[in-house]
Amino acid sequence: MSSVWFILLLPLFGFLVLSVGSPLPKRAVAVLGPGVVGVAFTAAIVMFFWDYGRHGVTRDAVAYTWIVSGHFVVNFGALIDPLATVMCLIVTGVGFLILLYSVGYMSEDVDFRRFFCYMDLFVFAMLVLVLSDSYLFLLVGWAGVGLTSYLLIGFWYERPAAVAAARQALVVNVIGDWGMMVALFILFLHFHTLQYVPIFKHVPAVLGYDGSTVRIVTLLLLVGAVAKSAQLPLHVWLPNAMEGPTPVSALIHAATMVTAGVYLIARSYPLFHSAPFTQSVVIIIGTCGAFFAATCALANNDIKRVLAYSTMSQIAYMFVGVGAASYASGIFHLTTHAYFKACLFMGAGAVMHALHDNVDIRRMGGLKATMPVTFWCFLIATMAISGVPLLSGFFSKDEIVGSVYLQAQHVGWLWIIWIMLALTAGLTALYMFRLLFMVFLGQERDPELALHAHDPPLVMRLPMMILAVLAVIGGYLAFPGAPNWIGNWLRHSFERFSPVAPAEPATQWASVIIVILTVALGIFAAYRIYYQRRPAPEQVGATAPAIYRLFLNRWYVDGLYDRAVVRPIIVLGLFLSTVVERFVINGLVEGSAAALRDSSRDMRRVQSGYVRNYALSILLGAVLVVGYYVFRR
Amino acid sequence: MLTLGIAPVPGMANELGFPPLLTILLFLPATAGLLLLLLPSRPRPEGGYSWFPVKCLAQTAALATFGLSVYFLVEFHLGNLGRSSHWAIQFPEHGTWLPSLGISYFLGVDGLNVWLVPLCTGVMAVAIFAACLMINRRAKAFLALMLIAETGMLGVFLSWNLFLFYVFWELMLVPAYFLVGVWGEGRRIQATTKFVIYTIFGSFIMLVAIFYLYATTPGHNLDFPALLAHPPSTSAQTWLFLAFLLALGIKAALFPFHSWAPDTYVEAPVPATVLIASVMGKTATFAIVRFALPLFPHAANQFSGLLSILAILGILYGATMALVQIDIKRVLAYSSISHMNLILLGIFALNQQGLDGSILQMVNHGVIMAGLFIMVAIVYARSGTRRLDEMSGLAKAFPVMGGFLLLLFLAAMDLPGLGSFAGEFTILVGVFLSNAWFATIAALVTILAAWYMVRWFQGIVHGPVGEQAPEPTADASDEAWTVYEFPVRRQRLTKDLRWIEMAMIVPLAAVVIWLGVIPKPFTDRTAPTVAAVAGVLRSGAHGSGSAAGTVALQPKRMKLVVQVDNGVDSSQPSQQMPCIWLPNLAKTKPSLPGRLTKRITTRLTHQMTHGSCQ
Amino acid sequence: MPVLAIIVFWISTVLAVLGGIGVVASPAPVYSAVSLILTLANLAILYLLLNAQFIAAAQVLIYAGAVMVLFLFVITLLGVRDYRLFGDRQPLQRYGAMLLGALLLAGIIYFVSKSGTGLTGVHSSYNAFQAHKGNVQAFGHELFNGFLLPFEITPFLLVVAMIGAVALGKSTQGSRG
Amino acid sequence: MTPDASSYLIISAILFTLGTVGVLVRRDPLIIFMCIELMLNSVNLTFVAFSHYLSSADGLIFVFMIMTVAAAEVVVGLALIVSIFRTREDIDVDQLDEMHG
Repeated sequence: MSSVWFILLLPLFGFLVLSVGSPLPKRAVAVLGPGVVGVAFTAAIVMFFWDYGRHGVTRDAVAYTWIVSGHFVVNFGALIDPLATVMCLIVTGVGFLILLYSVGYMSEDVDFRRFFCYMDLFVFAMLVLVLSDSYLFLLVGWAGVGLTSYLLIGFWYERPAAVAAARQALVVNVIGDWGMMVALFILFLHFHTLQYVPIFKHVPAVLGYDGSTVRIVTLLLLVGAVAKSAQLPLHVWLPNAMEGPTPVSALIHAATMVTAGVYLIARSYPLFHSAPFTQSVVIIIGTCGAFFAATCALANNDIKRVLAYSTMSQIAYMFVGVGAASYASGIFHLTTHAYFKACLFMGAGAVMHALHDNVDIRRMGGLKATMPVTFWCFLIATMAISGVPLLSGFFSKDEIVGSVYLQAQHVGWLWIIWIMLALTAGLTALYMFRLLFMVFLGQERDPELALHAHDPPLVMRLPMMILAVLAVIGGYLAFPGAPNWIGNWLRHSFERFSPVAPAEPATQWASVIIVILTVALGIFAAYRIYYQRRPAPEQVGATAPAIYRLFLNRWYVDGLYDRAVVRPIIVLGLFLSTVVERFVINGLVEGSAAALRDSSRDMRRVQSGYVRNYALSILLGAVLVVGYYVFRR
Repeated sequence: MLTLGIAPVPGMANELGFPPLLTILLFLPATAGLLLLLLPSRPRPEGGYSWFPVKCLAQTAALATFGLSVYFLVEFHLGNLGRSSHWAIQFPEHGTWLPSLGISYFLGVDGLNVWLVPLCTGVMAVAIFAACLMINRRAKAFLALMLIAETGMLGVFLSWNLFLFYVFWELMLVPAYFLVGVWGEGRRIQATTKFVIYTIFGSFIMLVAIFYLYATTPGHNLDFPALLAHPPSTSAQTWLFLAFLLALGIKAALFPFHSWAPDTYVEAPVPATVLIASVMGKTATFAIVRFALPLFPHAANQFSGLLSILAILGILYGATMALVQIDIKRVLAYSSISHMNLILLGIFALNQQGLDGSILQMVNHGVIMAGLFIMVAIVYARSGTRRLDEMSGLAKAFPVMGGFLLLLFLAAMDLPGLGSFAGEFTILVGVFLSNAWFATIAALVTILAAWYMVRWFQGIVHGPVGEQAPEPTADASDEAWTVYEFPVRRQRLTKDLRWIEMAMIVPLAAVVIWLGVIPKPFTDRTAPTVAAVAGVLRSGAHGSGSAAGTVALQPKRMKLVVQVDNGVDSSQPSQQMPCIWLPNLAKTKPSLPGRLTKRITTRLTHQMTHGSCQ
Repeated sequence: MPVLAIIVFWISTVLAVLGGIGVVASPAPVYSAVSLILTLANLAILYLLLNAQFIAAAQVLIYAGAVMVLFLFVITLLGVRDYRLFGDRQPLQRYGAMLLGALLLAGIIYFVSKSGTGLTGVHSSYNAFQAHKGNVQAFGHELFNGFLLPFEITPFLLVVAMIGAVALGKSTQGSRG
Repeated sequence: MTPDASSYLIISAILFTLGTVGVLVRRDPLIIFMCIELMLNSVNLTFVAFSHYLSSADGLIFVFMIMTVAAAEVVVGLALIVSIFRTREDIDVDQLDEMHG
């Protein structure tokens, strides 16, 4: 059991040492920063094998009581089950690789120590999130990762764009926190606790007397999940978050933090399972988000933003997976996505490194020659995310689409969902291969820029290669027909509280074949357009200007939010401070003060300054007092 | 055995005990303040004065007071004394003052003030440290006033007699007036006049209510237990409660009576801002819980909805205002108003969680606001401006300062894991249990809080490292101005956070983190008393208005126990509640571990041997 | 009550009231002072009738002796000036004062006469006068037992007054150069 | 006619009213001052009378204190009058109107 605390406290220890250790040499930072996460990963592996033998053991360890106020009692504890273990492995494992990569990537930065300090804090917060045994500490970790995300997006705080993006990310995430908080209040009101296990045990009881409660709770939890995972309609912060250093994008905004929403839904599956309405909402949000993000990625010219939109799109797939009650497949896709998306970001980071932090893909091209390792890793990851058969993304995405296909047999409107998902799979292939072709193939568009392009050093190359390998073999965790052991194992998590746990769907060959066809079509289109024709940047939009502009401007959502939400609040604040505070609030006070002043101006005449006049008035008072006693009876 | 409230109890008279530690605690700062005035101020040969001895004495007194207050925290008797509902007054010190007017000198510690007293002394120790660093003009008078104000505030926290409370309530106002009016900035006279007129207006109405209570209480006793035993009629409660709430709400910056607060906070010198915003505001919220709620439970239940709505408006209003301010100090002022209204909202929830959270949040807010306002002065010393649009990218040159700013900013936006979250969450849980919509809407403030605080934080330390702000035009002809004072300063500091500045911030930061990581020791101490208050309020809700609070006491220095039948503890027969006596163990026991074991045994034996008090 | 005492009472009363009228109505301060002495002396006699021997003695010593001498001293110091009987600037003040004074007096007299013995309760009887032959001892006992602290404070009051007087005299001289 | 408590009270009332009216109508501060003494003495008479008829020495104590205060008051008051006379050469109270609002 103690290994959990070991895993949890190591990154915290790293954070604390790094935060106060300003005299530490750079080499020590480079060892300590990734080192603690590496050790934590080792401990997580030990924990995993320890548990794996005993199928799906669930352990709840309480560290201490956090607060007691009447019957509001919250403990800080860890819940170890297959789901938590998988998340723990991803966070520490991928985290370790990305931190290793950062050692090379950030080596030139003056704030080297601060970077690892924040990264360790992030890993700690993420571990709190996934290991917590109660919703309250889930929220603590939830806000903690939001904070570190904010800090790391704004890591280069001299850049106004980074500062603005960080602020946006923080505020949007806090909107999600609000939803979570209210959900927690309702949970406490009905369950008198915030621990997972008692809540999940009593879901049927509460359902028995109030069906809408669970629906409202899940919808509010969904607000949090949507904000954190950058799904519609709270997605705007994720593309802007690419202002942060690339390892941050890889770890936080691709592999781990943004998938916390999926984790939340999977973790709360007894609640979501009891709220079919919410599940439908999750599916619809996921499908729309997947399609929306794919279209945005199609038109974007910023290498990192394309990847950001693709992240959003892939997480949307996971949402559909968990929304369709196929929790294991959602988590499976989460796992494979962590591999190939982190690898893609690392590749993008290597490209940026080589091209002096240039991110505009219209100025790239032909990097395959100078950066072969990066190209091959990128290619593998691109194929994986596109769903090219036999790579990891194919299996995980196929499971999700297949489960929707399966359920569509019973629920009519899911056909629309399934069609859109299949279409989006094709779009994914299109935009990813567009990226690949424009960046690595063809000829150099800006030779001067690419003059010194070269593969990154070993410390960056190695993690990239490891992840590329994982992107290939990760899918065989659930090879169709094979034992599908990740699904089997996770099922221990997803069968505990709900007798109606979904059966893992058998492979839907019809669905698989259609998806493969659309993917092939997407790749072929990308090949035709971006490899063979290689249009000038201006020509791209010319074929369908309206749609292109719509995609390029992200469907005008950002501008809409700015005009409809942000500015009105600012204007309200200005109105309050200039009009209400000055004239109404102060006006009431100063008005009464003025009234007093005016009346006192008249009263002042009474004050003649002659003492004898005053004495006379005293006498008048005395006479009145005597008069009162005389006439009282 | 007598029940307080029928008549002054003979056994209670003049039981100050020896040494009267609470009295020493209470008057130590004021005595030191008056002593300060006797110290000679030595002129320096190069002009100005050497305030070193004065500052040493003031700081020593402040630290000694803090140390003494921690003693009460350590010695405070934990747990619920074997009962679910009781209201034990520990370390009571009772002396007659004007017995014919029902006025006694009655001090004591319970769960409500056990944390607020160390908050007051601790924050004041920091504020006085800040004053030593930041104030050189007439420093002696400044420090003396700070110390006298500290006694006033401690008196409010410790008083168990309504009149004594009122005396200290007014006592703390006078130094505040001078602190703002003499050492303040720019529009200090307007600000301080507004502050004083507002406060006095409210106070007088409260005084009328106190007179009424004196006149109507049997035995004309203004001691709290006596008043609790004889609640006023429900119709009288209405206006009495409103009279109290007007006075206390003004001081606590309840919307819409808050408009003195931003001006005063901004114009006051930073140590005085800390005093007013961090501690003085808490006296009001504390007094609502101590006096206004339990004495008028029926009215409290009657008005809780209305007052909650006002508080919610204040929360959102303050947050929206903070969003558009340019002056970094004014942003904090409005954020403080927003948070104070949240504390009030928790109080008006009238249940255990709301009250527990409010008290926790009072301490949090005091600590965080103290840290933030001191940071404003520290930032100002380096930026030379307080305008957000004139400063940028200070983190580059002052990373350590940026780090502390970050921590306090996170605390102010209620980041989970830091102290204010524990308080805020508990408050909102309480509010949710009493009215779900109130909590849902009030929770929206977290979004606004994150927004304005991140704007504040980024405006100061982030952004391009641009040119520094223009030199202020006001000249620094007076040698006594320090770099921290607005708007005149001698030169800009170019070093990162100095050790002496860190000495102020680090303790505050440590408290913020501690209360976030493990707030249980906090609520352990408040919960029993809060349960008693909540019990009174619950019984007040059920029409009768009679809380049936009784007090039992022992002639010698014993713990005073107020028994409250909250009608909830069904396991206990509610009619005949045996009284619990506890001797003041602090007096008889030499060492802490020994005391601990003996405390338990004594408690048990006393429980067994003493019978019913009714 | 002996007849003689009644006669003394009435004579003293009339003289005291006449003296009071003299204080108010005399054109010059010196006449007022002499009239006041008359009143004070007669009040001392009334005190004796009320069995308050110590107070009577103190009245003569302090008032008729010390205080009035001081008054006369100041009058001679400032010289004799001529003022009109009543202030002429504020006629309203004059008539208002007399009207209100009359009302006050009427009110009090009505009130007192209506209350009768109720004012002084059960002890309001002639016997009380006879009961104590002299109360100086009782007075001293009371003063030095129950009111020792106030009594000890009175010297401070006098000292402060003295210092005040000295300071006032000094500052005036200082200001005049 | 045998004097009783109310006779003394009425004498006291008469003297008090005389003093009051004197304070209000006279302009010479010395005379005003003497009128104040008259008022104090009338109150003293009341105290002594009550003390007698209630058989309590408390009233006498009060009188004693009032006398002490009156003595102190006279000292300070006369000093004030003298000093005002010196600075203003004129002690008509109707010209002392610095407190005019």
